[in-house]
Amino acid sequence: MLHLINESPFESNSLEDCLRYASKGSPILLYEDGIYAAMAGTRIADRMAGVAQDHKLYVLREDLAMRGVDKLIAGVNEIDYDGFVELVEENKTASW
Amino acid sequence: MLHLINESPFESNSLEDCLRYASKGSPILLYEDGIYAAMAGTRIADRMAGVAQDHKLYVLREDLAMRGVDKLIAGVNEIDYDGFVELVEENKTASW
Amino acid sequence: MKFGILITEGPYQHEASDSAYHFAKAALAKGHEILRVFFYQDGVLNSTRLMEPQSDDRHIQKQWSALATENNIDFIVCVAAAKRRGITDEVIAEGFKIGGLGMLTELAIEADRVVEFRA
Amino acid sequence: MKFGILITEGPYQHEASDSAYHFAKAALAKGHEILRVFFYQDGVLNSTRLMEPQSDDRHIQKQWSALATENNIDFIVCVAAAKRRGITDEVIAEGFKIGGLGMLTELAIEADRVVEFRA
Amino acid sequence: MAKLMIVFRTAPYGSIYAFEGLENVLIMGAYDQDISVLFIDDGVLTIKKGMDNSGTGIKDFSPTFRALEAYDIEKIFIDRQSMEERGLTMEDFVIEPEVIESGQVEKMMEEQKNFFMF
Amino acid sequence: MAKLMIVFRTAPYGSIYAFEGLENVLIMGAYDQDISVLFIDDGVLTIKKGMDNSGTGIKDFSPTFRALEAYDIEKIFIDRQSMEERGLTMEDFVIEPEVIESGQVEKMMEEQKNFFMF
Repeated sequence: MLHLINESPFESNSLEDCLRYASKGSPILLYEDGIYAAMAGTRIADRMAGVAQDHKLYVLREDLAMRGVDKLIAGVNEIDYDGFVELVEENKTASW
Repeated sequence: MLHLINESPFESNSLEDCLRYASKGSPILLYEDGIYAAMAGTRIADRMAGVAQDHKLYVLREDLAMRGVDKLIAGVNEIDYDGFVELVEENKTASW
Repeated sequence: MKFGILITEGPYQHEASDSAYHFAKAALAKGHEILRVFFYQDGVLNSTRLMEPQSDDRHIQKQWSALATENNIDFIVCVAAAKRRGITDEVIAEGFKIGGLGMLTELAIEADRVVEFRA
Repeated sequence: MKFGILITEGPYQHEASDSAYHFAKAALAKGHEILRVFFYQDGVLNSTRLMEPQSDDRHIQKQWSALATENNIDFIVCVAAAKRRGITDEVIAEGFKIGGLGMLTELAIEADRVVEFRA
Repeated sequence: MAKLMIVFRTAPYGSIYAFEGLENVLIMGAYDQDISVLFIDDGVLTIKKGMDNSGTGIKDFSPTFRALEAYDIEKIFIDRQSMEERGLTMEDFVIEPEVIESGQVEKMMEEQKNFFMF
Repeated sequence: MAKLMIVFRTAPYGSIYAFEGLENVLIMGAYDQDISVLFIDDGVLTIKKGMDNSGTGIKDFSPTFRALEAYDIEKIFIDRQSMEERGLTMEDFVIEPEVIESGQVEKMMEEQKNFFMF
């Protein structure tokens, strides 16, 4: 199952809620304000590095670029809307 | 300064953000989904008992009643919209 | 005291418009003057006369219109926010007026207190 | 595959409508069929022809209308949500139709995937 | 019959999500499908007993939740941890969902033809 | 002259708050008042360098932030902890706000005639 996260991890608990239910290996796509969870050097960067090991962690390039975020934690995969569609082809999706 | 919190503490960090800036003694009013922070027995109840000691903690009765919440942590003051207006008379307000 | 109210969320989707309405009524009942209610961002959606909720539900626009006309309060709907969301003179209800964002600055200058109701 | 899209947030206030639009375009470009886009809650506000953003900004309703008509996609605006928010036949733009909530259930039954875009 | 599910995950009244989730359960029930309902996170707060909306004018939907069985909606689940973190027990609710563990949530979603989160 | 302040506390683009906060700063500047601007929490993300909106069609407001000084808006502050928790330093921003500590935030708000949070 593909988990979609679109809120800032500094303001919303939706990513943490999702992680409580997502099984190991389930892909997670960060988009809109959700992309800040993949930013390097933040107070949650260590936590997110662990998440990137347990899950396939994706981040939407268009939303990264719009927010000027270029330094990411290790293990994150940048995709565009084409890649978003491919993830949805392969998985049912949950929008948190 | 009166701090207004209207989001669930289980989903939003706005209460924690506010607490980082609010000086000791500043009143905090929980309303709308913010009232859940005053509910007894939750995983944040101990944290909130501490908040109720450092701040004048108010909760809007109409929003409590609508949500069926009746058991509150110690040290919380229930007020109605009249009381809300009185708090605003006495303080500038910040809506988090 | 001279109060101002700022609303940045739409009706029904979020409780903010309800809370603002109850607050405004309580403030008036205590003898305060409400200089202006400023409807901003999705808050502009409170002003459409085309709103038609289910018959057993509150009618948020009519509540506002009654409050504005009975108490002669200035209700301003931000013009840029309104245009973006399809709120025009064509659909605006009694008691609301479309105005510029400067009227929010003026409210901040003149009011003793401005209370924001937001998401 | 047969896709469905559900949008529960209004345009401009939140990025959800933009994301849904870009996703829909990418899905079509990859040869997928979009059975229906269902506009629900504040999402119904995407459909008003009275929307008039600043000239240098994207026009979200026109983007949608073009997508619907060019690709012959079923765009349904939830009737109860629409009435609550002042979206009626009077203001609805080309390419959108008002319909019942059952059409969302039908979409869930028929589509291989339904993707929600929300706040 | 398609397996469909509505997941409640937001608190009631502050936003319209919970209300619309319930509308969907009722509509889906009318389509004679295999419907499940799941309460997780703040969604567990939507079935709290004792709601009194007289002070706000916003419609109380507790009576509708109570009537779900009459609509033949019987597969109703609640996440144990979400309840416990909010200090709630089965006595606090207007209905009696079956308690599940968090580890079952994703699997339950996966089994559906489609599901919606409110 | 009234002391007025705009507080940015939400991330840009996901919602319209940051855009409208900036609109307000510009309008207030035209009224010849004593204007301050404060970035806290996710609001610090609104002045991040390197925004490229070509993939989304949503207006980039970085150029407007860069122009604030031209509008005689000079009292611009940022909360140190909010920056640090997001791994950002002064080099990451399109403008150079004065860094303040969290303990000064409430006092700064208190000094205003009125302020708005976006």
